[in-house]
This record gives sequence, C-alpha cells and structure tokens, in this order.
Amino acid sequence: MIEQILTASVFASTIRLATPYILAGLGETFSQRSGVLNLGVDGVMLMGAFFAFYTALITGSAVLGVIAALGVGLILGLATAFISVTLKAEQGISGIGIYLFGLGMSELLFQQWIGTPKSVTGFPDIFIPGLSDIEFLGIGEIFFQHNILVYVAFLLIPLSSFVLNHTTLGLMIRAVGQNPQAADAMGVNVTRVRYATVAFCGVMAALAGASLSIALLKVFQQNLTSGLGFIAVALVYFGRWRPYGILAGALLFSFVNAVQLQISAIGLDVPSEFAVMAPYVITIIALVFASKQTEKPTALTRPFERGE
Amino acid sequence: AQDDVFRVAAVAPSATTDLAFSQSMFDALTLIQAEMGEDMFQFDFQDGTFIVDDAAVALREWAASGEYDLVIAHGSQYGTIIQELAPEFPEVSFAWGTDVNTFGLPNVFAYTAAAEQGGFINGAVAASLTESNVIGVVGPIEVGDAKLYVDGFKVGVAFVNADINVLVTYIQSFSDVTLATEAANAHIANGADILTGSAQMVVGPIAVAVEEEALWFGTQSSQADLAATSGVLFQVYRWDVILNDMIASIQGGTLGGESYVLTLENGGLEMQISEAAEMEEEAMEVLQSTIEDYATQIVSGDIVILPEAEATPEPQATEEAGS
Amino acid sequence: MTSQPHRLAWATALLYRAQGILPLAIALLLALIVASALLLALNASPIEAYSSMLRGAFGTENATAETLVKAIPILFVAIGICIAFRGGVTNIGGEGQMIAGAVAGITVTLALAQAPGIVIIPAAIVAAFVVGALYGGIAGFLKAYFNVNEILSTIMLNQVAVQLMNFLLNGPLLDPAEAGANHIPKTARIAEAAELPRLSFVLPEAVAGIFGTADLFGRTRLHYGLVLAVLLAALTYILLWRTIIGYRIRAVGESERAARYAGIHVKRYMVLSMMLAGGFAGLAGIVQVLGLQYRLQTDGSPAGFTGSAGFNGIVAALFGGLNPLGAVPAAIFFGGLLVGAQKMQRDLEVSASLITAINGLIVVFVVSSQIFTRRITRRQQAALRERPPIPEEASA
Amino acid sequence: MTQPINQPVTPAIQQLQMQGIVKRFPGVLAVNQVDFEVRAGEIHALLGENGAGKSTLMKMLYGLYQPDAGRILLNGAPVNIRSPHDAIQQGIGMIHQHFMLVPSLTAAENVALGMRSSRGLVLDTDRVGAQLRELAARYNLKVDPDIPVWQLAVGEQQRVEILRALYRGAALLILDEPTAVLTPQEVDDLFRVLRQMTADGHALIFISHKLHEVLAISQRVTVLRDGQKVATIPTAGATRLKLAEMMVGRPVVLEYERQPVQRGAARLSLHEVSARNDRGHEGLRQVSLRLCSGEIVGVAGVSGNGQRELAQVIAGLRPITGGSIQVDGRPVTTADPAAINALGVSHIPEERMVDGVIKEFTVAENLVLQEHGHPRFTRAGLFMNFRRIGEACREAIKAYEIKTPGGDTPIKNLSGGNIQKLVLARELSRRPQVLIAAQPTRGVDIGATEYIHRRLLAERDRGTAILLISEDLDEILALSDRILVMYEGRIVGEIPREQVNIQQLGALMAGSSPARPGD
Ligand SMILES: Nc1ncnc2c1ncn2[C@@H]1O[C@H](COP(=O)(O)OP(=O)(O)OP(=O)(O)O)[C@@H](O)[C@H]1O
Ligand SMILES: Nc1ncnc2c1ncn2[C@@H]1O[C@H](COP(=O)(O)OP(=O)(O)OP(=O)(O)O)[C@@H](O)[C@H]1O
Ligand SMILES: [Mg+2]
Ligand SMILES: [Mg+2]
Repeated sequence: MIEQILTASVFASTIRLATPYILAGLGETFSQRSGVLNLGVDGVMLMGAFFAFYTALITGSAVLGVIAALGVGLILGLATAFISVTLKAEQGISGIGIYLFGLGMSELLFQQWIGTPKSVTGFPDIFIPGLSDIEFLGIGEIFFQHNILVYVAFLLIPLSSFVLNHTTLGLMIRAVGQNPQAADAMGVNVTRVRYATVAFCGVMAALAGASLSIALLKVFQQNLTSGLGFIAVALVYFGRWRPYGILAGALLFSFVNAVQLQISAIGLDVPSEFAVMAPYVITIIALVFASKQTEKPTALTRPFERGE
Repeated sequence: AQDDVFRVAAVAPSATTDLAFSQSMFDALTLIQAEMGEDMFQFDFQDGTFIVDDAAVALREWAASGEYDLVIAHGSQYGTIIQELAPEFPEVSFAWGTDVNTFGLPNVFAYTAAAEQGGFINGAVAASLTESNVIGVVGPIEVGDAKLYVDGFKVGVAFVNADINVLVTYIQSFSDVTLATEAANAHIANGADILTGSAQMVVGPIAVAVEEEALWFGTQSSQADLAATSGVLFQVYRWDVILNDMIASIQGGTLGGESYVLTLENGGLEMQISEAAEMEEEAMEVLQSTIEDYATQIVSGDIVILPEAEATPEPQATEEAGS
Repeated sequence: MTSQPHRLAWATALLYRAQGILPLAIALLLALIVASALLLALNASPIEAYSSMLRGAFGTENATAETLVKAIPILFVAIGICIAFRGGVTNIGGEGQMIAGAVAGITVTLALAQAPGIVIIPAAIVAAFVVGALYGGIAGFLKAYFNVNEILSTIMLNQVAVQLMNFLLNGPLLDPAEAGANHIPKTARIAEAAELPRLSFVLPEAVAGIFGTADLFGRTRLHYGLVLAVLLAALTYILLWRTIIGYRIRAVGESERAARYAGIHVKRYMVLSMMLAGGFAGLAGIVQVLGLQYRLQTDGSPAGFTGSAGFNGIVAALFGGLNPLGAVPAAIFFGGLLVGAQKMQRDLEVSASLITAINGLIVVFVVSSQIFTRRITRRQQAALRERPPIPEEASA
Repeated sequence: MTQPINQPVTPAIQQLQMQGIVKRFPGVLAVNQVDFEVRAGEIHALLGENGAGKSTLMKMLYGLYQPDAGRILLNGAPVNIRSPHDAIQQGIGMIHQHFMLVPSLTAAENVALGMRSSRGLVLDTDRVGAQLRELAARYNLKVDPDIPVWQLAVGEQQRVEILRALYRGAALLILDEPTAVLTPQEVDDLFRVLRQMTADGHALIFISHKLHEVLAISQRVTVLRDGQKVATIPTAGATRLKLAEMMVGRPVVLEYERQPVQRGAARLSLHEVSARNDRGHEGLRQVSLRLCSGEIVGVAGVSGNGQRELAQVIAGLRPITGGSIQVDGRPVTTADPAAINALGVSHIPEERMVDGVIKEFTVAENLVLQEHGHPRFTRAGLFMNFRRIGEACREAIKAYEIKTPGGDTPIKNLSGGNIQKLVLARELSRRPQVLIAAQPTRGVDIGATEYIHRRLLAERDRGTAILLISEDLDEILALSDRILVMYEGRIVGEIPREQVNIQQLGALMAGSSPARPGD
C-alpha cells in the first residue's frame, strides 16, 4: 500500500513540481528581503514562459529560449521596480496590474504569433553520469534524471542563501529591508539595491515560467501557470524569507500534490476534490505547527523617503 | 435579421484555439461559413468568457440588438442565462449546450454530444494496441461530456480486454496544464503506454505522450498536429451537422423547442485517424474497418455502451417543434 | 485623510478628492495611449475601441445597468477589505469567502424553498454573512493565535473553498434534475420568491424624456443588491469612524502596542476584522446567486463563479482609499472597466486577452499616479498646519 | 554604495563653514539664514528647544536634506553634499538622535554595511569585528561586535554608532543629543572619548538640551531658536541661566520650590515580582516596592536594567512570572490594562510614539485612547461621542498649552514636546491614584520639561502616588522624595532625598562596581 504510493517516481515528480516554485520563490525572497512586495510574479512567469517557448519554437534552441525569458523578465522586473520604488505605487495593487498585463499579453502574443498549441523539444532530461543509475532507494531516478533547469533551481538555493547571508550585497539587501533610513545614512543607495532585487525577482519569475513551458511541460497555453505564481509568493511567507525555507515549502507542497495524483492514479477511492485540496490544507497546517515569531522584513511594502 | 444573411453570435468559455471544446464550435461555424459563403453566413464569436456573468452580458446584448438569427451559448454553465433570456426575446432563436434541456421554450435549441460513443471506440482501439495493459486517463471535473467520454472509454477497453487496467485521474480543473502533465507522468510511471483525456489542459498530457512515446487518443477536437506520431484516434465534435439542421428549421420559421445530440449515426461524431501516426497500409485499413465495425454496432444498438441512466439522454422534441 | 470625521476634515477630504482627479485623469490617458499601441498593432482603431468601451460601460441604459451589476460584488468585497486592512490584516481570501457565503446561502435558500421571499432572502443573506465570516475567521484566528501569515493562509484557503464547492455541487447540493451521469455540477434553481427583486426607477414624464424611458433600468438585470451594498458601505463608514468597535479596529490596525496599552484585546479584534471582511465577501457571493445566477454552478475554478470579484474588490478598496464610501465609485469604475472591455472585445472582435492586458495597464498607471495625488494632499495638509496655533496666554 | 577607506584615516578637515543656510518644510521654515562654523580640534555645541532646527541643520550637513539656500565650505572650498554617501566620502560622520542601526544585524555587520569588503564581494565581518575591538580598545570603549544590536542597551548602541563613525574615518562628527539616554558614568566616558577625539584633531558638533553638559564639554556654543541663530558665544564665561534664556527667549527657573512630602496611605505595592523581558530572559527579579500617595519615588538606573519591564508589569502590559501586585490593596496581578486603568492607574509610557499615541489618529482620538469606551465619551455604549471628546480635547489643549492647529490634526504633525504634553494631559485628566511616569521628559526641551516637572509636583501635592522612572539623573534628583536604584532587574538600593550623593548613586547604578552591565 504505502510502497505503492511513495514510489521513486512520486518523489521525482515532487522535485519536478517544486522547481517553478523554488525559482519564483527565490526571486520573491530577494525582493521582499529588500522591502518590496512583488505580487506580479505570476504575470511575469507567463511572459517568461511564452517568450521562452516562442523562441525555442522558432529557433529550435531551448537555450535561446531561456535567454529570451531572462530578457523579458529583466525588462518587466525593471518596470516593476520603477513602479513600486520610484513611483512608490501601492505594491498590492500594482502587482495585480502587472499580473493582469502578463496574463493578457502572453495569451495575446500566443494567439497572434503561434495560434494553436504546439509542443517544443525543450530541455531534455540530463542523466548525471554515475549518479543517475543509483538503484538504492531510487536515488538516481529521484534526484539525477531531471532537466537542466531543475538542477539550476536546486543549486540556486544554497547560492541565494550564501549571497543573502555572507556577501556585502546580501548585507545591504537585509539592511534596506529592515531599516532603509539606517542603510541610507550609511551611504547605501536604497533605491539601487531595491531596483536590483526587484529586477532579479522578475528574472527569476521569468525563468520559472521557462521551466514550465520549455522544460517541464514543453507546451504553451493561455494562463499556463494557472495561479502558480501566487502560490510561490505564499511559499515565501511559509519559508520566512529564507531560501531553505522556500525549499521546504516548495517540497512539502509539491510532495502532497504528487502523492494525491499517485493516489488517484492507482485508483484509491478518494474524492478527487479532497485529493486536490490536500496540498493547500497541509501547507497551512504545517505552518500552524512551525510558527514561531517570524522575522518579516520590517520595511516590507513601505516605500523609502529620505530623512523621515 | 432583415436581410437574407444568416447571422450567428456565440460565446464560449475558453479560447478558440484550445484544441478542445471551444475550438470545436469555432471550427464548425468557420466550416459553415466556408460552405454557405461570407455573403450568406456571418458570425460573431466571443471566447474566453469563463465568467458566466460576462457571457450573460454578451448574450443579452446580442439578443436585444435583433441583428442575429441565432445566439449560441456554448457551455453548459450558460443554461440558466438562456432560461432567463429566451422568454424576454421570443423572436430570437437561442441554442445552448451541452445539454438536451430546452426548458420547454419554443425559441431554445439544446445540443450535446454522445461522447461515450467515440469514447467507446477510442477505448476499444486503445485496448487492442496497449502492450503494458495499462492505460492512463486525465479528466477535468467528473461531469458532462468529459465524464461520458471517460466512462465510454472504460467500457470500450473492458469490451476488448477486461484485464486491462485503466487509471483515471480527475484534476478538478479544465485549465491546469501543470497538474494535468504530472497526472499523465504518474500514469506513465505506473506503466501506462497509452494516454487519453478531455478538456483544454490535455495539451500537457499530449506533450507527455510525445515525450514518452506513448500513444494518444483524443476527443472534442482533433489534436493530431500536437500529438504528432503519438496521436492515433480522435473523436471530433462536428457541430456543423446539427447547426445546419438548426439553421434550416430557423429559416423554416421554427425558432427552437428541439434538442440535438451528436452521434456516430448522424455524423456529428467523427472518428479521425491521425495522419501523423506511422502505420503500415494494412494496419491502417484494419483500424479503419474495426472503427466502422464498432460504429455500426453502436448505431444498430448491438453494443449498448452505458445503461440508460448513465448515457447521454435522448433528444427531446417538444410539441411546438413537432410538425 | 484625517481619521475623525469633522466639518473641516470633510471639506479638505472633498478638496483632496477634487484635486486627486487630475493625476488620475492623466494616468488613464497615458494608459490608453500605451494600449493604443497594442490596438494599432492588431490593426484595430483605438478611437473605435475606446468609444465602444465607453459605450459598453455607460452608453446605454442596459450598459450602465450591467456596469452596476458588475460593481455589486466588487463593492461588497471592497467594504470588507476596508475593514480588514484598517484592522491591520491583509485579506487575500475574498474569492474563497465569496464561495463559502454562496454555498451557505444557497443551502438555506433551497432548504426554505417553500417559504415566502421575505423569509428566505434575509435567512440566506444572514447565513452567507455568518459562514463567510467564519471562513474568513479561520485565517484571522490562525494569525492572532498561531502567528500564521494571513496572506499565505487566505491564498491557500481560496483553493480549499473551491474544491469544497465542487464536491458539494457534485453531490449533496446537486440539482435533482441533473441526476444523469453527464450532469453539470450545479444546484437546483432557487424559488422565484427567493430572487432578489430587480431594481428600477419610475421616472416622471419630465425626466423620462431625457432618459428615453419612464422606467429606468426596467428591462435590465440590475437588482436590489446594489441598494444593499451602498447601504452597507455607509453603515461600515459609520462603524469604522463613529463607533467604539471601529475605533478599536483602527487602533489595532495602526499600532498593536498602542492598542494593547489602550486596554483593547488586540487578538480578539484582529479576528473580528477578518471575520467582518469574510462576512462581506460572503454577501458578495450570495447576492450573485439570489440576484443574478439563481443557482450555484461551478466550472472548477473560483473565477468561474466569482468573476474574480474577490481580487478586484481589494484593488477597488485601495483605490477608494480604504474608505467604504470611496469604494463605491471605485467599484463602479472597475465594473465599467470590465463590462466596457467585454463590449470592446465584441465590437472589435479582438481577443479577451487584449482586454485583460489593457485592464492591467490601466490599473498600473492609475495606481502609479497616486504619488502625485499624495503630493497635492501633503501640500494641502501643510497649508492646514500653517493655521495659527491655539493662542497660549497661559504661558510666560 | 561602496566606501574605499577601511582603516581610520588621519582627519583632513581643518574647518567647516555653513553660510546663510535656509530649509523649508511644507508649512515650516525649519532653518532660516543660519551661519555655522566648526574647526578641527574643537567641540562646538548646538543648543535649542524642540523644533529649533538643530537636527535639520545637521541633516543638511550630512546630506539627508538639501538646503533651499546657502552653501557649505570645507577647508574654505565649497562642497556639494547630495547624500550621506557624499558626506561620508568627505569625512563627515553623524550620530543620529534616533539611532541609525539595523536592529537585526550585529554591531560588526552594522559597521560593515555599505563598506567595501577586504574579501571583495564576500563579507569580512570577522575582520571588521577584530578591527572594531582594536579601535574600541584605543578609545577604551567596550562593545561586543558579534551580538545583534537589538540585544544591546541604548548606551552600548551609541558606542557602536561612535565606533562606526571612527571606523569610517570621520574627521568631523555630529552628535545629535548623544547624552539623552546615558548615565552619569556613561556621559563621563563619552566626554572622555570626545576629548580624546578632539586631541586627535577631530572636529565635533555636540547637540544637547542639557546646559551643564554643554558648559562642561564645548569650546563654543551656538544657540538656535525657531530656526534662527540667536548667537555663537565662547563657552567660557557663559552660564546655564544665560544659555537657557537665549534658548527659550524668556527667563526660566531651573530649581523648583517644593512642599515637604505628605506621605499618605500605600497605593501601589509589588511583592517579589518577576517577569521576562522581550528576549525571554529574566528582566525583573523579585522586585518589591511600596508607593504611597503624595510622594514621588524615583527609579534610577542604566537603561535596560528592568525599568521598562517594571513600568509594563504595573500597567498590565507584561505578564509576570512570579510575585503579586496590589493597587489600593486590590490584587491586580492578572488584571488587563483596561481593568488596571479603571482602578485609577495612569501610565506615561517610555516610548511615547509607539505605545503612548497612535500616529495616524487625531489629537482628539489620542486623548481618549484608554477611555474611548467610557460612558463619558460614548453614546448608547456603542457610538463615540465626538462632541464630548472635542470639548475635552479643547480643554486639554488649553490647560496643557499643547501647540496644535486643532483637535482634528493627526498627532504625527505635532512636535515631540507637544505630543508628550498630550500624553500627560490624558493621563492626569483621569485624576489617577497612581501615576507611572517613564522617561516623562526624554527628548523634550527645557520649556516643556519645566512645565511637565511642575505638573508632576502639583500632582504629588494633590496626593497622587507617582513612580518616576528616568535615566536622566537631574530629573530624578529634582523631583524624587525617595530614589530606588535598579540593576540587572533588581532594586539594589533605596536612598531618601535627604541623603543622596551622586557618587554613591552612580556606583549603585553600575552594580556597585566600576564595571557597567553589558560588558
Ligand atoms: N468604565 C470605564 N472606564 C474607563 N475606561 C473604560 C470603561 N469601560 C470601558 N473602558 C475602556 O474600553 C476599553 C475596553 O473596555 P471594555 O470593557 O469595553 O473591553 P471589552 O469590550 O470587555 O474587551 P474588548 O476591548 O476586547 O472589547 C478599554 O480601553 C477601557 O479603558
Ligand atoms: N521631514 C520633515 N517634514 C516636515 N517638517 C519637519 C521635518 N523635519 C523637521 N521638521 C520641522 O522642522 C522644525 C525643526 O525640526 P528639528 O528636528 O530640526 O528640530 P530640533 O531642533 O532637532 O528639535 P529636537 O530638539 O526635538 O530634536 C520642526 O518644526 C519640525 O517639525
Ligand atoms: Mg533633533
Ligand atoms: Mg529632542
């Protein structure tokens, strides 16, 4: 029974599903750590997903696809930064605006430039030599038979954690998110730091989109993410603004999802509504038990005014 | 309408390019226009109105404009709107689906598809092609023509080989491609070498089939291009068949009161073999004949797919529509 | 906006609003200019597009009615959001709470099918408010007592609610007439008596001429939900700024520590704000059912039923300055935007996606313009501060 | 964002001049045609009441504000300081009135913030920490670079700020009210450091309200009033009274005449009360005290030795882990703030802007913070009665000389001194039996301080029992009938007014040993 459900492929599926959440979540973490809430993630993901897909489709190169995604992510990220940092727009609303824009544009361009759903070759799964055929506990299948973006996502976690905690940039980001006035008084350019993190957030969101359209799914369709980006934002709160926290959240959420799919696949008689509901419920419950006081960035959503 | 141009307006919940439900209607109207010619037939189409109230606004405006001979609400969620709207505009003809309920209104057509029929054939053929004896199905919500298709498919499989294991996952969404994809992956992981499914999120599972070199059976629209060499057989909704009947009766002065069902018999359900599927000549011919064979048996009633209660209901004809 | 209503505060508040219009107008203009580029790229005429958008929103009696109809659920949600945000809780759960309210409301409505409307409607509305409040209360409770971030919990609970609805509509609440295997997940139609009456205005001949009808909105779907919403907006304004409870909600929202110092039970009021927000979202849900759809129906997604009012309500509330009275025009603005956009889609036969993109642009531009509005406001406050201070003969 | 120097440099500023500086804020002419000058090796004091423009003038020097008119000359050459970054580059450092530290970061991280690291992109906080220790040793300042600053006492935080400025090689250092939160010993140490710095050739600007400090430390004094410069005079020969009059613009009294104490019945008594502090450590340890009507009991101590917790447990804002509290003999050990209020206990909180008022609320709304539900201010027990509240507000504004455009102004628009007056008005208007006054005049200027002190004495004579918690010894000495000294959560000594001597007090505050807590 249990071994019927907790198969290696379920864990492999968990890893795959977690990837977009990790990528988008890491970007959002940097943005929020510097004090900017970016609710537009899902829209940027969709744009990234589309441009990656379209480029891969016409050039046949997934790599070019990723580059295109990074480009569009950067542009949208800078736009977001301009709106929420320079124009100090209410971040809750502007984020939703950007989401709507991305949702609409990606679909529009899809209809104009592609029309009907097509599939691309995208990134193949890379079997890490030696590791990928470890039979023991299905380690090989679970960890070492994924597409490049999966590996990238998981490598970015320790990297992000290091940048945040052990580099001058990370120090500036944390300071700007906690007490921008103090950071400013110490000669840190608050605006520049926030532009950097928000732009990075856009890039990562776009990459997350690409990880769907040209790696995991290899197709594009209107609203391909169906709200995945919002879950990613939620997982940032789950992870308490720490990269490893994001990892934990993304894995938990994706694991429950993979399990519920497996349960219905092997025909266990669980009403599918409740199966689909499970990841959301369990994520909340987990947080109930995990909750100590959180170290939310003090200046989150607060625009910076010098000398106040 | 005043002039002799036949004007149609339609709303559909998803995009006209969804390779599924909405596209099936859009393709049908486009086809009719090609047949009758631009000067005789024109249509307005509003897609993506998954928000029921948005559809309501469009339908009401079209009805009120008086410019349309037929107003189509392509989505069972629009039934209530039609029920409210039709009595207000008795001179306008409405059609809605998928359902057979005309609410006893003289200016309402209802239409649906006996999806279980194509489902049965897809299932039977799939059963004859599977080597792993495991087949995976990805469905949206366990309702409507999606459920009929899946039920029919299961019966079809069992009809050929009761030992084959059909794995069914309803992901509770018509649009969540990611979930649909992982559901398909789960089926593959559990040994499936053939996949099928219904609704617009099947683009995900199709991509999985292509990737994993599994076979794909489709419904609603042809997904042959996307499924490429994995595609085998598609049940295509030919709404044009019944739309032509409706147009005829409207031009004959009957604005509704009748309901239509796409069946193999009336040609509304068309089984299309994928050209992309790499099959030898004779294999192709064999497949052809088996399909026709099943079709005739279903039409003749020799094969009863689902019990009365679970099958697509018989079309209703109300007395007004009688003569 | 000074938080205590007072003649002067009112005057200035009005002044702010008046001057606030200017940046808003410019922002809209810019948004439309950018959108024009999109339209031209799709070789559609912007002029045509916008005029049809305007016509679709307010051009005809019916268009205006549909705009108002669209605004109703947005307004209900927005009212609740005003309370929640003023109380310091970020409620993103409007969608789920709408669903919770609608499910509860329709259950009661169907149970009381035989009763007269005067009984059913209030009962259904109360049920919807209570259950919406309880559902919102979950997130509030988890925040207050388990420190679970409410943004996370409400986003998650939205999905939970829709799955619960799917389950109920496929089983317990399924329309008996839909017993067939190919059934559609929807409840039975509510009794005629349970329908919210349609709203129309009988005009005297004099005015009738102008509107071209003696019975304004007579043949439209406009219903009494509008009256209820506007009424509640006013009451909520009073609640927030005239009552002890409102004072405490705002105190908790502005400063938890000061509120505790004031002897207010902070956690209790956090939960209360969240519950009120949920309750209003619940009303949005049931009013959609009783006033418009006459049954509850799902396509599996929340938006299919809610029309995303749960999210649009947030935006409307923020546009309205987190003031229930400000939310009224804001909600109507959004209603017009959404309905007009649909019309534009029909007239120009452009795809729905273009509309979504343009709406996004408008939201972004309008919200970005508020920095200029704020600047104007600050200058006005400064002018206010320059008024001579209270003379102090007591000193020296 | 980067900062080349990573070693203390030898000061390069010989002379700095500000000429004809003007700064307007919406509705306020904060600084009006001010000339100011400071030279290497001197301490130039800047005196002025709340809102005189001291901080604003200095913020312009540090690049936080841009002057509307006037110019700044460094060593005779005009400079344009557009941001703190520019100021730092020029060798200007500032210790802000409200410390500019990131609480969640360690001292070392706070210092490293915005500086180039010796390891390129990778942080070198360990090295910074080491260098900090050296620097601290050189100036004989004690800090632990490796604990988050939110865990440091205020005095320690200030040392971190000073070290940071030195570390960054500030040649000119601005200190905005640095002594407001220090004990006598800490002040002495600070002065020693400042003198050492001037000896090293630094130029220092010293802002304070405390005249004797200005007289003790500075060579020159510049007095501002209402944004204008009154005069710059050499400190030698200036007197407290003279300076005070220059500041306030009228004669002021610096000593209060006081009635002999009429000690009455015990109002408040604590028995072995213990409580945790914010960090979860034991902040209060078996504290017992009795407070009688008609007396002012001063609680002296270095900040962070339990005074804050003491006030909070009495007010019901902090749960106690042991012991019992009684008001008029009634146990209130577990009562909530509302109930304790209702028993006639008033509390002037230490952090007025966080606990005492709600910034966004109007003056009137803040006036009824606790009593908003009181029958007097409500209708039908449900609605606020704004007519009554308005009346009460106008009375308070008049009676307590609160400078405000009116009762409907958001309180954040008032100056610190006036906000404190409002809190005082609110707490006294309830005619309390017991008054807890925590740092009642922190950051408040002479005029307001004088006023508040008179009020407190009047309350005492009215028979109120007053617990005066203050880190300002002058205040304690001026008002108290008895003085309790707190150290590490305990009451380590009680001295009747008659027998006080500063040395003994200071020793007790320091845990009766030269070393201070936090070391
Ligand atoms: N008689 C009173 N005298 C003074 N203040 C009162 C009085 N009654 C109520 N209040 C004020 O109302 C607030 C809470 O009092 P109240 O008894 O209404 O609280 P509650 O309703 O029991 O709890 P909650 O604050 O959660 O509503 C406190 O700020 C308290 O100061
Ligand atoms: N950012 C600002 N916006 C508007 N007004 C301001 C601002 N900063 C200061 N002011 C006003 O400028 C005047 C001078 O303020 P400043 O802080 O310089 O006084 P100060 O001498 O430092 O007083 P204190 O002794 O309380 O620190 C005051 O009236 C204050 O209200
Ligand atoms: Mg100052
Ligand atoms: Mg001060």
